[in-house]
Amino acid sequence: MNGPGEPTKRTEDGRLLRQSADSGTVMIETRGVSKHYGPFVALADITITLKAGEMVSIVGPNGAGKTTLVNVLTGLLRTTTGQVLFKGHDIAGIGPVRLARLGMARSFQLVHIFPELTVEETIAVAEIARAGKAGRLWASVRGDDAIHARVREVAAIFGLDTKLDRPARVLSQGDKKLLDIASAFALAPEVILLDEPTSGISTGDKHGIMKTLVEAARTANVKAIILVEHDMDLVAEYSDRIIALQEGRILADLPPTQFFADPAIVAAVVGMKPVRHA
Amino acid sequence: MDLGRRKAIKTIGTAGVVAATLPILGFPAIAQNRPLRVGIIAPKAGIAGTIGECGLQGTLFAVEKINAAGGIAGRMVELVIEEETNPKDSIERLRKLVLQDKVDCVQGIVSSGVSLAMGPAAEEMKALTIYWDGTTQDGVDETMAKPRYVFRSTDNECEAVMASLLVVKHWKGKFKTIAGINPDYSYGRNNWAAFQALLKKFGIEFTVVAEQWPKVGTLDLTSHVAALKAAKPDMIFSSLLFADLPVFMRTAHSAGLMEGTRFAFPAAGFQHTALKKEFTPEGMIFGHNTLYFDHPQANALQKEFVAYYHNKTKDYPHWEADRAYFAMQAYKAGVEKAQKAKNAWPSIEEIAAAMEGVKVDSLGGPGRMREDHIAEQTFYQGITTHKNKYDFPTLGVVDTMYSDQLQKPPGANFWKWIETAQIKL
Amino acid sequence: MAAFINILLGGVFHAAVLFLVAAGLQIVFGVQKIVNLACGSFYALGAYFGVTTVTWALKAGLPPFLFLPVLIASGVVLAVIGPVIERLLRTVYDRDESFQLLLTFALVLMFQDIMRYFWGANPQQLGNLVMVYGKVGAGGVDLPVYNVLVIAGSIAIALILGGFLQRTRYGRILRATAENRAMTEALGVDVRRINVVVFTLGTVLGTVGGAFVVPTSAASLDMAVELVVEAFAVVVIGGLGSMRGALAGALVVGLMRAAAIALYAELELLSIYLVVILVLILRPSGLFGKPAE
Amino acid sequence: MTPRLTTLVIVGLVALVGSAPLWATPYHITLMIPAMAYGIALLGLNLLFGYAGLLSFGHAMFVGIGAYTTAVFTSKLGIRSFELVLVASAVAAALFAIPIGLLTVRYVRIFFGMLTLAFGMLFHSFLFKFYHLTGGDSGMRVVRPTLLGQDTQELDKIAFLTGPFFLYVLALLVILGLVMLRIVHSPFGLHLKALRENARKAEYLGVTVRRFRLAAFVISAIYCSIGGVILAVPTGIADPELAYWTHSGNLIFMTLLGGFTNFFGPILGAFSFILLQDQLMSATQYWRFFLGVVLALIVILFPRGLMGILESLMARFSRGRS
Repeated sequence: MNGPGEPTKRTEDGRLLRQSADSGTVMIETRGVSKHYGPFVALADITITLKAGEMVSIVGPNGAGKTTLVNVLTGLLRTTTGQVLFKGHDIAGIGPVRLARLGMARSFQLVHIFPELTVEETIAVAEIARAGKAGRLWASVRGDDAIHARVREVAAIFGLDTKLDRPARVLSQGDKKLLDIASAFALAPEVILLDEPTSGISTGDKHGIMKTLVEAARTANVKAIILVEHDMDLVAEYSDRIIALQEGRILADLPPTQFFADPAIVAAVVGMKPVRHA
Repeated sequence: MDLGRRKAIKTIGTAGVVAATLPILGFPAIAQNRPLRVGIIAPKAGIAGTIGECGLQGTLFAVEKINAAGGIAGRMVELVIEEETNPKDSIERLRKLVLQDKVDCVQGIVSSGVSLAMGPAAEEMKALTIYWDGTTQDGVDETMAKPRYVFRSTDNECEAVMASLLVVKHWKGKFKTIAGINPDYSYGRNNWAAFQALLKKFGIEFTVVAEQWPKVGTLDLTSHVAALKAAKPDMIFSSLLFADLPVFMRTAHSAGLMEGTRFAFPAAGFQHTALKKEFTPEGMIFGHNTLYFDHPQANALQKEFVAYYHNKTKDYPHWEADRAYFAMQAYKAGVEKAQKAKNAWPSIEEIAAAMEGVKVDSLGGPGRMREDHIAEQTFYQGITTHKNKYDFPTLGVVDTMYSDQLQKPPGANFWKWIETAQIKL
Repeated sequence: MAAFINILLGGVFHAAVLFLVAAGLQIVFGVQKIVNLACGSFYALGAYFGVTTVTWALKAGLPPFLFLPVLIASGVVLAVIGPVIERLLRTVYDRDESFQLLLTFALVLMFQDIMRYFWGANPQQLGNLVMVYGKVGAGGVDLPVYNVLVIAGSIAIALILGGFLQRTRYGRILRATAENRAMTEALGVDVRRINVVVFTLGTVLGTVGGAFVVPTSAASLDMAVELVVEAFAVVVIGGLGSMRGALAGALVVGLMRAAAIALYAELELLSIYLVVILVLILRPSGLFGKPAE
Repeated sequence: MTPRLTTLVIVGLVALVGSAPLWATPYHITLMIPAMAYGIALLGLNLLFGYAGLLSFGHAMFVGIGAYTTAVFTSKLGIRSFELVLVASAVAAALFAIPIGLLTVRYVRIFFGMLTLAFGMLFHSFLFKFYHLTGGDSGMRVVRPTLLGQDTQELDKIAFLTGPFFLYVLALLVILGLVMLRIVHSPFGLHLKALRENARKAEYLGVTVRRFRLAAFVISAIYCSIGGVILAVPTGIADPELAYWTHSGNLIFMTLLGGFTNFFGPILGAFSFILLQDQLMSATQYWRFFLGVVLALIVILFPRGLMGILESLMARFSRGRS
């Protein structure tokens, strides 16, 4: 793990994620997606792509449609029009479980943990699902060394390996957040969607968490990451591309340098909700 | 809750042992040195709680009289009282009485469901058990073929038979259409079926225009009454017997169901004091079963009991008290007969054998325990009148029948017996 | 025709009774999110206490036609148990709702014996007092005035409650609390007080309902456990927490039952549960409830 | 408590109960039969409540199914083999539980409770109404079964109950307890706990929430029906009261009394409840009131039940030592 404060080292080609043979192939694609709630248009004509090897941020003021987009991208919501494809499968409304099986995981803005489960058990839940062992009524979790090994491995990446037998509810806020994310990583997803992974975390720790995340993604061979974030510093630091939403439409879809070079866009995104700069 | 209340609950709670109160004098040499323990299982709560409480008064009266006269074959009687609830828990209480309290005899039981379950359990435990009530012919044949230890109350619904006979006797030719409103359980079903079978037997042409089956304890019968009224029956037969009976009667009265309709209510005696004159008509056939508290020719025993009961409860007793008294006296007669024959304290088997055929003068009149362990008792029904000193109707005409006219003989099938029996009206 | 109207009126009357049992359940669930299994016990308590009070008042010389106000007053007096029980429930507000449900189940057990302790096992009733107000009707339709009063009373209570919740400031606060407790608390509303008020209101609806209906019926020991199941059916059909739902649910159950009794009496009870299950499958939030989850 | 110590304590307790015929009165031995029957039923119920987080107010239905299956087999079909009855009741329970579960596990919390209550009451009214099929309120007779093919007619009922039947039921409790222990420690069991704690999160981690709730529902139904089979034998009858909603309430009461957060809590709860009810019924006619008081105290003061009290006592003890 890198120490807090220093930026994450990018790979030689300037990318955040490790590049592999299939880098550049399309992982997620939306085609003209819109979502209406009665007369209210939450999303209109969203067409975006996420390629392997990319880390893309979705930004926008509150009410811009970020949550709806996240729910569409994670297969929770059906679209009103348009398609959402993940690795070529239409995933609109398929639900979280099948999404996880297809290879996409997510973390949550508000910490989602299993309060009474230990760190070890929490990560094991994902590992069991990943390994397809969930239907085993007659096996023992405790006696399964493969599960243990994987759980320790994942926990170690997030620095949780010393807290394996602690119930999640007693963890610090930062550790809870990490556990939430760690369990998503334990699914060994190809794509992971991180919904404000640093919300509720003190500014000083935010970079630490992001670094851990990118590090973990590299270790776990995550092919692409979607980051939903408010903090523009983090967005600037941890994106290959930034997609800005405004009133349910795409305002911009640009690399960070170009994004921040356009004061109008920055004002539109930042101006509506002041962002604390570190 | 303050201490005073807690104490009150403890004293009022009749559970536990009601000890013999009288000084023990001149024990016969053969008496054992401990009192005779009689376990009582009777409902206290729920819909049948009121029935159990009345029965218990009959038992207490019997025990007070027995103990005052020196006990049963010289041994005082003490009671251990348990609550009858559902079949499972009631059988557990039976086991407790037999195995833990080591009672000499168990009496009680009101519900037919519990009685059916308890019969085999008591037989298998060799527990001398005398039912107050609660048996119907359903299932009796297979579960209790030849009981050795269990003694049952009258075994088919004698009151339904008697009410049907009275309907024939008093109203033959006066009705064509009939309707029934009976509680939705085996008792109600059997009553209604027996009534129709008897009408057929006596060649009465009738049409059933409505049948209602309210769940026991239904307290809003407006729709049922409306449906009955719509069917315009000449006569209504009903074996309602719990809190729903006064509710029915009041609703029927206010809906004008009574005008032009005759009522035959074989089991109304359970609620006799709750059926007020204002809404209970004269001229209905009303069953008091084995105890009619206001019988003009009542014996001294009944008069004494009615006074005893009224003094304790400010109410007038119904037949469950008689059943309970009968059970206790039948036991006493059996023990004393067996004891006399053996001239030593008899075994349970000897007592049970001795009880077969014993005759007992119960509160309501003479009774007998048949050889097949089924009681014979005297039944009272009649036609209601308002000419009395009470706020509820009593019987103007009292019909009295002994149960040999009303229940099937040993081993017979009830429905076959109805077809073939020589019944005098 | 007269027969049909009689049966219909029977159904409406039963609906009115059920609404009175269910109304308290609804308001408590609506605001406090507690399913009160003891609502039937409050109703039974109101019935018993009403019989005792009126009997005593009549003995003390009350003219019979004045019994109704005394009866209602006796139900209102029982409001005193509301805050006491609310105090008990307060201990589990922050727990899982199963605990709240179980605590009210404990109350059901206790109330059964409390009532038996005071009133014994004999059912209690008010003789024919119900007919003091006479009856109305023509052409074969007969209806005691008191039944009309019960139906009118239910409608009045529904309207007053509805008006109170919709039109008054306090009612709006209650609804706001139902929507978002934390938010109302943040706005400076004393939620503790609201809990006491709402639970007491729910209790009084039950006790007054029980007292109000008892002249047409009787108070008996098992009514509490029997009624709560019917009340459940009503609120599930109408939608948990909704007053309009309670009214609609009561009407559905009342009329269903009347129809079953008139057409095929064997289906009386079964039909109610079948409707409940049907509603839960097709429209799980009930006719007027908000969707759950 | 270390796992080894736990194992020792459990083995000790099983041996203690198993040797009851040597030291307990026949009455107390017969009391232990319903306690063990409820213990089995509650192990199942607690898989649903304690592990999957679903509070059912209708599981008395499955106890009823077990009892009625026993009645149908032993008295109507004349099949008295207890093992066959157990299998049949498990099958019957599953046949009922699958469609009911499919409909009910879509809901959680209070809605699940109400829906299961409605199904329970539907079943109760079916038992009550379909008089010709079920015997209505009188119920159906249960004839003494044969155990492992052995007919025990030469024993009287108490000897049968306190002898072979008692040991048989204890063995069943141990076996079904071990099976359940295995289940809760399986990957499946862990997923149940996860979906109880946070169903949304669990789904995103690939937990098939509804399917596993259904599985837990069916397993719990099977355990409850086996409990019902055992209850029916000493009673000698299957009656509709077994399926009434207050019986479901009692099942939850017992679970809570023992402590639903501990695997062994429900078994302790079943034994304590039976003992408590027996003592209260003997002591006062107002036993329902005091049962209510006990339940209220448990809910308010000791939500983790007797096991919770034991655990904190033990924690205090070991802290005191170290």
